[in-house]
Amino acid sequence: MLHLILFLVFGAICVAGAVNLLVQRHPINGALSLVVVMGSLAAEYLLLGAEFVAAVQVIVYAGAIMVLFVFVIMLLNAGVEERTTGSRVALLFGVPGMLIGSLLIAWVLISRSGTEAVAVGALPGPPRIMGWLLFHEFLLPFEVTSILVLIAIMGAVVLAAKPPSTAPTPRED
Amino acid sequence: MVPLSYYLVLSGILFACGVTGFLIKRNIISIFMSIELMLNGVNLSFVAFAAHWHALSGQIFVFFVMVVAAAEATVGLAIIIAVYRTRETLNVDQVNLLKL
Amino acid sequence: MSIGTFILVSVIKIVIALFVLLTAVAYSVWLERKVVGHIQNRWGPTRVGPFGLLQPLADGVKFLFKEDLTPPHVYKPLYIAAPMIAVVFALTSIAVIPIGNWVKIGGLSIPLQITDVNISLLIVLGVTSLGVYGVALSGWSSNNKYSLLGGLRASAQMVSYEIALGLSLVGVLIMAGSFSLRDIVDAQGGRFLGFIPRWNIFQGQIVGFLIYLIAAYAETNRIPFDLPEAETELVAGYHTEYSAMKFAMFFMAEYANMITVACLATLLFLGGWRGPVFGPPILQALLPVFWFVAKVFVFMFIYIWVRGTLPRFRYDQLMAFGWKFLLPLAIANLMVTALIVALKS
Amino acid sequence: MTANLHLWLIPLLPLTGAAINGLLGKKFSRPVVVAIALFFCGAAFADVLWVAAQFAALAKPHIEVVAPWIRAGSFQADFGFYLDQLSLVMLLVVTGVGFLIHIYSVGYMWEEGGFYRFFAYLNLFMFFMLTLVLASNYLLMFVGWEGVGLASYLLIGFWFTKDSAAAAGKKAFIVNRVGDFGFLIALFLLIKHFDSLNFQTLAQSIAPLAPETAGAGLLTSAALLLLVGACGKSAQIPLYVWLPDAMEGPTPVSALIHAATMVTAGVYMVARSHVIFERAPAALTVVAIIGTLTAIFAATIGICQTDIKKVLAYSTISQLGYMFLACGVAAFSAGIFHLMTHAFFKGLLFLAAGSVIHAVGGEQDMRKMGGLRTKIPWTFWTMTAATFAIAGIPPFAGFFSKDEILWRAYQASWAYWLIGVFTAFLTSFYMFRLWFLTFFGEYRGEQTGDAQEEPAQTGMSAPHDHAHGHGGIHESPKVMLVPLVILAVLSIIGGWLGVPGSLGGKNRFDQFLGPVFRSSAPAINNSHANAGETAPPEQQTEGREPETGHSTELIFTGISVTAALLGLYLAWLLYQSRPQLPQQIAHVLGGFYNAVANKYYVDELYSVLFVKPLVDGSARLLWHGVDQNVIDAALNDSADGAREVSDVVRQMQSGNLRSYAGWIAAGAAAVITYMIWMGVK
Repeated sequence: MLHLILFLVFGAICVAGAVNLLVQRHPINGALSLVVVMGSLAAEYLLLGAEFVAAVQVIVYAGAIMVLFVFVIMLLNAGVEERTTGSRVALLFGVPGMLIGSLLIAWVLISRSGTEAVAVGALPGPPRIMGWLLFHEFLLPFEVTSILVLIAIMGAVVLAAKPPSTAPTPRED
Repeated sequence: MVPLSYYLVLSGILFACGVTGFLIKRNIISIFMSIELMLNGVNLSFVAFAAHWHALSGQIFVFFVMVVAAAEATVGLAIIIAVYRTRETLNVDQVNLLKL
Repeated sequence: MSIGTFILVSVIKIVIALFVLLTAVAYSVWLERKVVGHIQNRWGPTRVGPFGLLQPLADGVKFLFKEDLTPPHVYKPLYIAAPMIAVVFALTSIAVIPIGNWVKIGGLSIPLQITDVNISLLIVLGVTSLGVYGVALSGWSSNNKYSLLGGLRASAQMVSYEIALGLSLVGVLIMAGSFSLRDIVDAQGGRFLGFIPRWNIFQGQIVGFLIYLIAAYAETNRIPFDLPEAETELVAGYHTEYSAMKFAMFFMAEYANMITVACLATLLFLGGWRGPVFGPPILQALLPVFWFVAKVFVFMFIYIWVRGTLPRFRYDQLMAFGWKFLLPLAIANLMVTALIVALKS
Repeated sequence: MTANLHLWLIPLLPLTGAAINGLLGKKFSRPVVVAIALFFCGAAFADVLWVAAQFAALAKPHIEVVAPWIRAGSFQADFGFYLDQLSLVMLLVVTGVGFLIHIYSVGYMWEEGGFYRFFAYLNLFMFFMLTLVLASNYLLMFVGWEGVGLASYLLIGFWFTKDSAAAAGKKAFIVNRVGDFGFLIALFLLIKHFDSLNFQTLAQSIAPLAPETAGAGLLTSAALLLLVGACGKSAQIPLYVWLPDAMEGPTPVSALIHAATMVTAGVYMVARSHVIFERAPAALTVVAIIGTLTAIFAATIGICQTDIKKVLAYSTISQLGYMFLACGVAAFSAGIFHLMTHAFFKGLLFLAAGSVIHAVGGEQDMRKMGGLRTKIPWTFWTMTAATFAIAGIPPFAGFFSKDEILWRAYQASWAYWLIGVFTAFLTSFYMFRLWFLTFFGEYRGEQTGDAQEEPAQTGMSAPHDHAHGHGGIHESPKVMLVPLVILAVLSIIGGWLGVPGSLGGKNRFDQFLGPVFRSSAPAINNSHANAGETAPPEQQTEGREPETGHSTELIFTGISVTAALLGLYLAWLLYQSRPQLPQQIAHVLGGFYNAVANKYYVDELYSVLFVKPLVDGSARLLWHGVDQNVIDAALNDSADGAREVSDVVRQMQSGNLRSYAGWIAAGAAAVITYMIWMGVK
């Protein structure tokens, strides 16, 4: 019971944040609402017994990635987005398609899936076991992702580095 | 006790919100955040299934998703900065030179 | 214990913890002013009460009654929310920090800790990493170039140093094999060679400890890493536009963070509340707490000491130091530790 | 089969030389090029000699499979090398004569442009020729076969800036293709019926078969098709037309490829396929007839030619005719014998002719020569040896081989013999005509040989190869004379290998090659096929020869010698003592003379029969009809269609991110709908 209540509460917060992300016109509000979504998702993970995932969700997503977003928003001083009408396709095809798809899926989920419940903390994922899995069964993906991250770092450095010709970097001090 | 389908519906809603955001947002950064939203929705279903089938691999996959998301965020934001530096706009409707 | 008593106990503990923490914050401010004063050959606060002991109280009153003015052209919601975010996250992280062993009060044994989750360390890290939003948002929302720069610097610097910080902790985690702070402290029990306690700092984690210390200073925007609020460059950084209680919140957040970091360092590297325990039961119950507080005090003192003596980094120096020196060092430390542990087992 | 001779080394050496010279030669100085070419060619020769030394100890045939090549189902053709008496003889001839001609070329081509190119081609030719000779199956043989075709094409067109040379090269190539077509079909036949191209397996599977005396069967058709290929390569009727034109190439090339080695590949191939031919009497007859006709036909043409090289070319064709005649009467060893001797004296003749041309400064018209006897003695004497050899005057090499052939031909049918003898007479006539015209009488050419010159300088940027010392007629340099002398010696003594029994010899050559051919000869009245292997050669020879004894053979020998001497006398009469006679004769004969002088208008005939229809047909029907209206049209229309469609479709690529997202979403919706629908069903 408690579980259900908590689920509903955090789920509501989630959806609220997501919708807010849609309606907010200023990116920074969007970012914050996304942070809210992530926080409540972490709570959901806790409810599902995935404490470690929850923690990582908070640290990596909310604590690092979103900070990066906020940082960029501040850096570019992104203002309120103007409502240009660049693409009719998105509205004519995209939104209906999205609606149809999601409705269908929802219907299938409701109709097909039985009501077998997920217990609170049904599967405690102790970090020890996760680490074991990561370094045994999923070793290859793990290493590959590490390489991916390395590449991403280099790519970011290359991309964001100011071309010397356009603007000479001013001295910091 | 919460039925599995609830979690799935929730993740579906999040994903749909992400798609919608991608479709209706004009600001590149917002669009990017919508992508993150979709990823989160997927993650939720991953964890839910992991709890449902008592298989930890679902949670492992969440990690991989997160790592990929982090990489994507770094590169993507760098690209955004580069775009802004050259086009001086963040509106995707005005960044449309890549066409025939 | 029943759910009722659980809630009751929890509430009591929370109230106590909050009270203690806020007092500690207030008096660490006082301590700082005193120590820095003496370092600079001044007296520091002396007027209010003996040795100016009541100074914090007076400051609090002053903050409370000052006019809380909101400059025009600020983005109000965030402008108001930012300090709250900062202080809330700063205070939250104390919830999982154990300050002593279990104590028995009237039959039920209570951990000296608001709640004991087995990933408490991660929670602390997460919460503190969320703390950056307060700084960043305040800097951005107050629509002021100095504040914006401060906010940018804060967020960049915190994200950068968080990595080194986390990596420096992994060594300890490997040795303890758990995320629970309590387990980590338990893992540091006993002593070798008869007299040297098995604290991680003595178990080869000295490098990790130093990395942690430096990164922690950067995380809390303290000198020598206080770029976000560098008076000489940005008037007061991200909280330039803030006054009265909001400003006080930032202040509290900063010092609360300092305390949290100090507690963490104590728990992770200095064996937490471990120390010579003797005497009657009541003393045996209180001594660990005393040891803990003593160690934390030492850390606070070092904080202030450093602030009083070190100059400020340049921003590029800061970044270069964090990415090009601290991070590789942390990785190396992690590798060595892992290797040793692997060879031992 | 125990001993490993590393036969693959033999072809590989020249290939290496060709590769080095061909790829890097441009940078090299001429001495370096020469060194490389000669070294690798000589190394091949040395290797062959070594192999020959080992040969006696070998089990025959000696087969070495180097690497698998094609293995499809039960069919398999490998990079295998097949060494027996036959291929050994060929090896010795090819590498030996080839090496000598390499040396000769150094002097002859020294002033040419594209020096390195020439030697690269020459080495390449050696490689392919040796592959052809050594191949252990028809497929690899075919590779060599085509390869020599290519090499000859390249070398004929060596002065490719000269139209006639290029045209000649193309002609040779195309005419050869006709022959190869037959060859290929023969191979397909063999694969289909015997599922193998290996000489050994084929021999084993064919040997038991009875000769197809009544009616033409599989073997006959295969044999005939092989014969077509052989005709193409060895310039037999009707495919001989390319060889005279091939004289556009440098003289050493004519000597090596179009006299000594390549053109004899056809004979070799027929001999190699003797198992098949022996069981197809009809095909054998055809071979014999073709050989005979070609022999006399070419000989008659040769009489009227004035270009020294053309004369030699036609004599080559007619000599090849002799070889085919030999094969046709199942006297393969005789054919190979003549092949060898012919390689000697004909190679020598060409080289000497080249030396003559060299001497008179590029003049090729015999009417402008004469009286060179004293001026270039070395060339004269060597040429003399060769001439006597080809004329079949004892004891020169040609005599023995030709006599052997004639004798065996007589045993088959007196007609062959008659024509053969007459051809022998013609041969000696036109050869001595050449001899007299060139070396005796007065010198009829201008002092400066600029009239119509060796194609060297025309078109080629390089200085004319005989530009040096045009003051007068001069002997060729040593490097050219040495091969002449060696070959002269060979063409004198070369025949003594096969002195027939009638002259008190025991025809060692025939015995040597015996095992190859006799082993599989179908025994009379269908007794089991390979009795020959056990029985000693002599007895076998007796068994195969009819009871006509040595006396008759001697008589015939006498006759053929007489014919040769008659030709000599006639030539002396017409071109030495009474030089004005030929014109009168030409007048008397009139039209016939013209026909002969114009090579019976065969080229014209072919161009009317085949070339024109082909060209017109391909131009009208294939080019304008099929190519332009069908293929090109289809391509263009499809391309236009694609462009129009994409013009419409590319509107989707608006460059707007959100539009793309919209498409993606729509597509995803479609996929989901489909999946769910399928799931529901």
